[in-house]
Amino acid sequence: MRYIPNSPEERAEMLKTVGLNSAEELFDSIPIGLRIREQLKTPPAISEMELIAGFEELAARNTAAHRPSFLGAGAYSHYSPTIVDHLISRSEFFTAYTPYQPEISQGTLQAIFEFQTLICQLTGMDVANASMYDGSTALAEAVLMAERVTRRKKVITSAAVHPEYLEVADTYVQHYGIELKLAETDAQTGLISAEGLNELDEQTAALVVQSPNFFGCVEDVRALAERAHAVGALLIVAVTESISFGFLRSPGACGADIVVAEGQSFGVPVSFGGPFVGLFATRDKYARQLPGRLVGEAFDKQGRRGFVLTLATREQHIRREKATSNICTNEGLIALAATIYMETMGRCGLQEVAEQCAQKAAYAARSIARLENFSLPYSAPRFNEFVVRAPIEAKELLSRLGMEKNITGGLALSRYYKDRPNDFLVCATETNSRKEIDALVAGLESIAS
Amino acid sequence: MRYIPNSPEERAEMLKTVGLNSAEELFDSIPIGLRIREQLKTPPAISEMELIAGFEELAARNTAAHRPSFLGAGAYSHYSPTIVDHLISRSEFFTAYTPYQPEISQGTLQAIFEFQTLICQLTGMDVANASMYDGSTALAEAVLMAERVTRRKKVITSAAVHPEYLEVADTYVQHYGIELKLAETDAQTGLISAEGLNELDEQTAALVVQSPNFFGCVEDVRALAERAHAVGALLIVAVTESISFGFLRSPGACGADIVVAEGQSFGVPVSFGGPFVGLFATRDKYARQLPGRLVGEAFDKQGRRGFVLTLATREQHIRREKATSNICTNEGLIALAATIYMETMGRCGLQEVAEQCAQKAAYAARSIARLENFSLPYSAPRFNEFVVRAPIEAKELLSRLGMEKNITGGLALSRYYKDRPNDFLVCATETNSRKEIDALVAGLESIAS
Amino acid sequence: MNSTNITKATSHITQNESLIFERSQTGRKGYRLPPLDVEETPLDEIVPASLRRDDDLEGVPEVSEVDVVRHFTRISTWNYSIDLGMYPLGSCTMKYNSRLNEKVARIAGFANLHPLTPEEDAQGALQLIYELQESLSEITGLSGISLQPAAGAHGEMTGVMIIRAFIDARDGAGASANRRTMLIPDSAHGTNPASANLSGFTVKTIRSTADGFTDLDHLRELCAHGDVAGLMLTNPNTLGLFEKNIKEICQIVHDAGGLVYMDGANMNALVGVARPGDMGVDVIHLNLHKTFSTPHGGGGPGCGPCCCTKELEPFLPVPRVVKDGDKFRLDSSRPQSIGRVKAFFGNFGMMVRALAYIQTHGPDGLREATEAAVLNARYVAQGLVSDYDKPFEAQPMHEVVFTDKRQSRKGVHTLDIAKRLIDYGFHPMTIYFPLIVQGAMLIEPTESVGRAELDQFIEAMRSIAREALEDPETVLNAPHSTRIGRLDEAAAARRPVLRWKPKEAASAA
Amino acid sequence: MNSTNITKATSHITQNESLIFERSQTGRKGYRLPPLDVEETPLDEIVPASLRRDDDLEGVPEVSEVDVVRHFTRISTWNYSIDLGMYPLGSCTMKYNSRLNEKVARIAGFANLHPLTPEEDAQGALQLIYELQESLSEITGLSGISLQPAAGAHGEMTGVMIIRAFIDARDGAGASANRRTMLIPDSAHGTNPASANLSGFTVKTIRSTADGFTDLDHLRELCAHGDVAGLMLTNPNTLGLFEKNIKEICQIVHDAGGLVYMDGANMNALVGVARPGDMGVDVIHLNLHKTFSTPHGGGGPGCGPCCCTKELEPFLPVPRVVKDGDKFRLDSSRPQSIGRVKAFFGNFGMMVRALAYIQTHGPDGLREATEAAVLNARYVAQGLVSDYDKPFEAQPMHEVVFTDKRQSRKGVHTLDIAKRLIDYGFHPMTIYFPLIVQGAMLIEPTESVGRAELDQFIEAMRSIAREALEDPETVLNAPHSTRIGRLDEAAAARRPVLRWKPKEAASAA
Ligand SMILES: Cc1ncc(COP(=O)(O)O)c(C=O)c1O
Ligand SMILES: Cc1ncc(COP(=O)(O)O)c(C=O)c1O
Repeated sequence: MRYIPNSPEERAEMLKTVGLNSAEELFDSIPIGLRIREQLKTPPAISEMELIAGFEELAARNTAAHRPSFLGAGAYSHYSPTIVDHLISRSEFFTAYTPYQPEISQGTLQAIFEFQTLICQLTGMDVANASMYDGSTALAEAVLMAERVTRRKKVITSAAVHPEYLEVADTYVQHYGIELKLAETDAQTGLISAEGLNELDEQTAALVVQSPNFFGCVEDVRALAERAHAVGALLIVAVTESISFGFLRSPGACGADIVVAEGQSFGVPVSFGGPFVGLFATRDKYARQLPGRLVGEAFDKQGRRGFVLTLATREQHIRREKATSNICTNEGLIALAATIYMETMGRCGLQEVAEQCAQKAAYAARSIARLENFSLPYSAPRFNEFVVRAPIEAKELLSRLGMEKNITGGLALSRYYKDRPNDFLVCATETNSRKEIDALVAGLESIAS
Repeated sequence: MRYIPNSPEERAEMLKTVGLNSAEELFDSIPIGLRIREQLKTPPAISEMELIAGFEELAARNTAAHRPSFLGAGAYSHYSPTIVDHLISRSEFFTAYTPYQPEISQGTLQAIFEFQTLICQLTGMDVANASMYDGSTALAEAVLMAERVTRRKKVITSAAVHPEYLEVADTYVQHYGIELKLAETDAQTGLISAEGLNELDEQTAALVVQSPNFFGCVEDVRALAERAHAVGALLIVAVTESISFGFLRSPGACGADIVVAEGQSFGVPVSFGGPFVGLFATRDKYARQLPGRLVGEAFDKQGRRGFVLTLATREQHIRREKATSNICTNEGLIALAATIYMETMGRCGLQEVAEQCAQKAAYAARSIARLENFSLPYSAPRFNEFVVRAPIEAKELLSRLGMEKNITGGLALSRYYKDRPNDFLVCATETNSRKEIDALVAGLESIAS
Repeated sequence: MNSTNITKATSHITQNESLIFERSQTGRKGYRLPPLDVEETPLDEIVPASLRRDDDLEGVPEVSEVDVVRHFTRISTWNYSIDLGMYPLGSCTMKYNSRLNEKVARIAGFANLHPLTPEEDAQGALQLIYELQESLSEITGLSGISLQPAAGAHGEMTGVMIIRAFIDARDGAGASANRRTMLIPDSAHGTNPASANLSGFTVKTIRSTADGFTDLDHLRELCAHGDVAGLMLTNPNTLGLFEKNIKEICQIVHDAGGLVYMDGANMNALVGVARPGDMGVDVIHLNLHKTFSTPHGGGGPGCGPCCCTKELEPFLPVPRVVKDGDKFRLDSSRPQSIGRVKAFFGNFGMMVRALAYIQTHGPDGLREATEAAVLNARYVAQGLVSDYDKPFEAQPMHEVVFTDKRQSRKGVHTLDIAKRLIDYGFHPMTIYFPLIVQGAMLIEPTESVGRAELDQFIEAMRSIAREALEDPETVLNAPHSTRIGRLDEAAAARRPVLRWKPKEAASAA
Repeated sequence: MNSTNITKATSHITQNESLIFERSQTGRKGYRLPPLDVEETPLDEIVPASLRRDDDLEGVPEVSEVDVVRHFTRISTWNYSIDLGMYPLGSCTMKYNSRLNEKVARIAGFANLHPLTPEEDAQGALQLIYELQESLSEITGLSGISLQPAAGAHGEMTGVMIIRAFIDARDGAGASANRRTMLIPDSAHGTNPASANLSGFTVKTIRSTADGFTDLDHLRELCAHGDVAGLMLTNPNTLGLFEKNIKEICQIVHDAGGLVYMDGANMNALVGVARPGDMGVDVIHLNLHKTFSTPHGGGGPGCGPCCCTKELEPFLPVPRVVKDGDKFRLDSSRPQSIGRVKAFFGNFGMMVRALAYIQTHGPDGLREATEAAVLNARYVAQGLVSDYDKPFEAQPMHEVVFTDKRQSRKGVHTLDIAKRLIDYGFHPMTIYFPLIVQGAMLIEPTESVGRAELDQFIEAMRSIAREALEDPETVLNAPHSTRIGRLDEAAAARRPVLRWKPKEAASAA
């Protein structure tokens, strides 16, 4: 096996050195009865050439991967500068472990420190951790953290949070006696409804909203923060499209207590849903309640600056069952990719790309709204996603759009909401050319008529 | 411009620092009349996204790049392990200059030393240089070197040397009063003809042969060496398919005095003809007549081993017009790729891949020979290329094969030999599956009948 | 410090580099976007100013592409990595990460595939997931596989929740309410109790015996109260020892009405040799980022598949990838499922790599890797036993634990030995884990190290042992060869500085 | 040596690594091929044993893939590189090499395209070559372009041969035989005379004036004999000065019946600002691996396009890439051509990168780069003039030359200053070139360096100047921070060891 340095000859000699006659004897401590006799029935060994051919073939069967696409809903197609993938592929980053030995891990540690800083700057918060698995688990952990901070058990979550995020939160909190109450979405605005907010009371640990929400509508976060704080609840803001940070008022500036987000938009491929990177930020006063890893500044005897993993007493390897979370391995390399993306785009680029997304979506929305029998049900301001109401079943419409026009037109909301057969969610980014958008509009028109 | 660190603001400040008011003043030493007034008419600046799209489009118009191919004739499609491209892409190799400062260039220097060693091992020679531009220029330089060594002006070259190599040699030697005499190819064997060899005499500086020759035939190098040495001439052996070193007796073992080769087969893409890498090896006694760079072992005051560029007194930067060659920049990174390839394949792999090429070609030759009205004109043993004589014009036959069967079937010899309309050269490597070969054979049959 | 015994490393010049924020210069740009090709809409019509960002991203760096490339290239050189040499972190299985796997994971048909693509347009990805499930099922001997968990701890949480759901279903809400105890050995990794807690279990700790195994008597005793939902066991355990009584252990737990969860982080000792499913284990997680070589990336991403018995399958997270004839689809209608543990389908990119690993090795190669990994650990164990205290008699599997007992007499402790190892050119082993071994040094060479380097490692450790006797100061002040020395972690935790701030702001704070 | 002035670099641990041959172990394998899928032919039937290899590749290494990856990753860390920082090698234009260019050069449609593909199936590649020719023609102001030469020296040879062919055609064999003199300034790069010699010319050297320009009187004198075929001039010259009399120089040579060849290695000072074609130059070569940022790769590959006037076009190498309507084809039927200088079409992969560079910059960006490059050189010139001898008054263009005159009084020479610069974290400048300047230090920062690093460089040089006075020993023994010290190059040349040999063989030899 070409990945194993020691040749069979060398291994035979080493066996002798350790006093064994055969490789089988290495496993003497495993009861004979538990050792498998015959070979595993996994696929036979193949060469690089064959393997690449096989995977290319599989990939070719993902017919959607090569079409213009308007799918968003939690995973966004943005352009990633070439240097991002190049730099994360440096062996020194990519084949290193979690930086347990700071003297030979400063590269990773400094990068995480920069990541934490950038996330604070974008979210407008005081402190951010080294990453969570993704946005959905970050949200679930935020709810658990709110319970730790407030010692309250009731959590109001907007129904316009990504449905899969809600499912994950349900799974995480089910054994904590936390009840998640849904606040309905206003059918006219597409924002969290007034009735929903009336659920807020002195037992409420947190109000959870997503903005831009799942339907692409931008919530008035400041107003929501006031409502939550009025009853002593925390405001948790979830963001699935992190590019929006370059355009919308930061949750921190609006009074959010915890901000969680999906960082995939920062130069990470959609890659069928993962690996992504969860962003988690909060206020200084809650720093010691944070889940996950934190990197901090430190100095050596000669006063040289370096960085270390810190506040580890929150973590499982020390606190065990009393830890703030069970997370250990997180999404280091993806956080690094996001860091490189953010720094490459920089202060101007992060704003320009966000504005382009908003402009493309505005253009697309305007064009689709003009189509006969198509409408945009929601009135709230939007960033780069919006719901379209079609004259026919959206699932059918979109699959024909794919087959006949080779365009992935968006997400049929019936995937999550059985009662919304004709609605679909359209997302536009800087990667969607005007030509693509016009083709989408023409396609919708021709198929629906 | 994103590749220029200093912002316009910073550059304005720096201009002040150096006492200038405008960038234009930087060019005051250029007479006004010589400065261009208007902008260059080169293409407008575009973004990464646009650039990649544009190049993908161009590449797509190279329709042949994605077909099964049996083209060889000086450029060969072999499988290159993934690590080759990964390792040469390490910034430390790929953005370094020629190793003029050994203390901070040992990576490059050690790699070249290993390259020189491997080339010696494969060619069976004593000493090899750090690379030439390619096989063709290496051959030309070999002829010039033979003249330096022997002080004779007449050179006999086999007519079965790659035609483009012969053209390049012509260009290089034309002003040296060296006459290149062609030794005809035996129409029956495909090897250099007896008559041709009779040209050898006491005025002959060198006999130049290629083996396997342009027609794929393996010359009896030992016998040729004896003939050349008998008249005090050098034997120069050129090799276009370096994979053959893993299978055929090394030129060194056969008595060659200079071996030149094209190293592209060692893990380097065919890339429309370049960059490739020229290999150049000779006997110890001629070391100081070598063109190009040489790396040698050296030690520092504490006796630590390192490597340096050595025997520089042969080179242009010291010897100027008396140098053994004008070469300066060579093919460092490609030589590195070849080194990584040779070391990854190693002792067994270099032999196995060579044998597979020979086996595939033997199978293809056998199958084509069976076809009605097709024949193989040459009787000599072959490695992985052979000439086929078709019943119809080869150019026509091959272009139909391409269009109708999507196979590039080989090289119509009429490209170089107007008098051989029906002959074409077929090459098989380890990358040609049996399926491809069978499709080629079937295609030839159906089109020719 | 220049010990003549240091054969693996030498100091050399490396570049300094400040924080990117300190490099930033107004007006620098590292990007270029295509010009906007649609009519502009006035921003106020898109989103009112009151909801728009108004800080112009104050503080976010402004740098050129060249700045970014040099910044990260430079700081990268401050890291140790697998590609630079042996990385013997016990329990972490730092094996070779093939570049081939990286290449296939980047094939556009995978990288550009959106997770919400309709099934019929994503058949290749679904098939890949399905094939990986099949291989992992064969390797573990467990039929139910979910690739959704993003890491080991996530897989633990999933597995433990499955146990809970199963018991609830089996015993009914009422009865099951009294089964909320999860037994965990004192040697277990911290994620185990944390995951159990996350699933609402009370953790009870099982003692290990003096010779490093689960204490069966204590287990029986704890199982006697009828409140045991399950046991979380690592096998081989975190001491590198195979729990030879595993079958009996499972029996005891099963008899007590509990289920057995196996932490599969140490599967690198078992692949192709023995299967948890055959041992009586009910549910297990794997770390594809350990055993199956997906790169650890300085802290993830990972992938922690949860594998369980047929009996537990109904409780696996949704959606599941299933095969209908020759089509693949997502199955979400599984009423007993514990629910979703992550958006979409898990870390797909890691699955691509893991399948490439399995196909590259083949059955023989998988077993060969296991043999080589165990052999390397044995070789190291034998090489060090003369100089270091080996607290357990039993022969180790893929990793071996030593202690600083002998060296500490001279005041040299595990931390010092680890730091000194850096000067010898090695990444230190895992230290102070497992917690039950005082001054533990857990060494896992993996199969990816050749004999010559193992010998260098053994020689380095022996040399350090000599230094501990003859020249303890050198060891206590190590490392001596690095850009920075030991950092004051206590101070860092006392006044944590967790982000960069502009000078003024910083001093203001 | 730890000078507090060293702000850019610090020593850190790096891995040692032996020669791969010393790592080799019998039986190790780093590859796997698909099984042979055709019936085997007995080897003797393919090639008789007498012609087959019989040494089993004795001595070729046997290593695993992991060995190879660690081997090259480790030794790579011993190199300095552009991505690590400023690389001010005068005359070499070590600018940023964009990864974007690497990506497009690797597109399968380019990388897998065979050079002997029929024209109709390679239209994309031919178009790319054509478009690059057009851009280079616009940039140089010369209409005839051949991309065939593989490097600068190769382009020189091509250009000089074109001059010779032109003169032969113009004057006829007889007369032209008396025009075999090529004039070359004493400041020229060594490749110039070497290339002239390769084309059968006798080289006569032109003096430079005290202020660093071509000596017009000497030029006139040399032109008086009627034997001058041409002049090879570098502009800006190798002292970094623009030959302000270029038009007059060309006039003198033309009047004498000669042609003017310009070495374009220094085009980074002119792109977008001035064009050789407008100066009266007849033929020039470019270094795409300098001015157009194709990576130097530790010694190539390069690409040295030859650009000439309309008049000289007929003599360019064959084949040429031409456009017929909207099709592109190869034109080989050019009777006056000097012939072919390389197999196939030159280093195509470098052409892809260069065109990407041109399209990424656009006209403005190309000029901006030139301005930034010249400004950086000026900035350094100004920063160092107080501490180092600047032999020429004139303002430098993209590079500036200093000497060790002041330092040498203390016995500190250019080589020592260069070596000491390594300790400060910089790659040294070009030293002892041009030859006419005693103790020359030729500094070319390029546009790819930011002000902060330029300031560090200036500070480092000044600090070294101070050390030369106060502590010359430190400078004379530099570098102090590297894995190895200065190597004994004289000894290496005396008894050259140019390849590894197995121990026995080695000692035997
Ligand atoms: C024994 C053991 N269990 C569980 C884990 C947790 O796995 P992960 O870090 O992927 O969450 C680890 C990894 O550190 C481990 O070593
Ligand atoms: C002024 C000058 N001319 C010619 C050359 C030769 O170019 P190349 O090394 O590409 O052959 C160089 C490069 O070193 C140079 O600096």
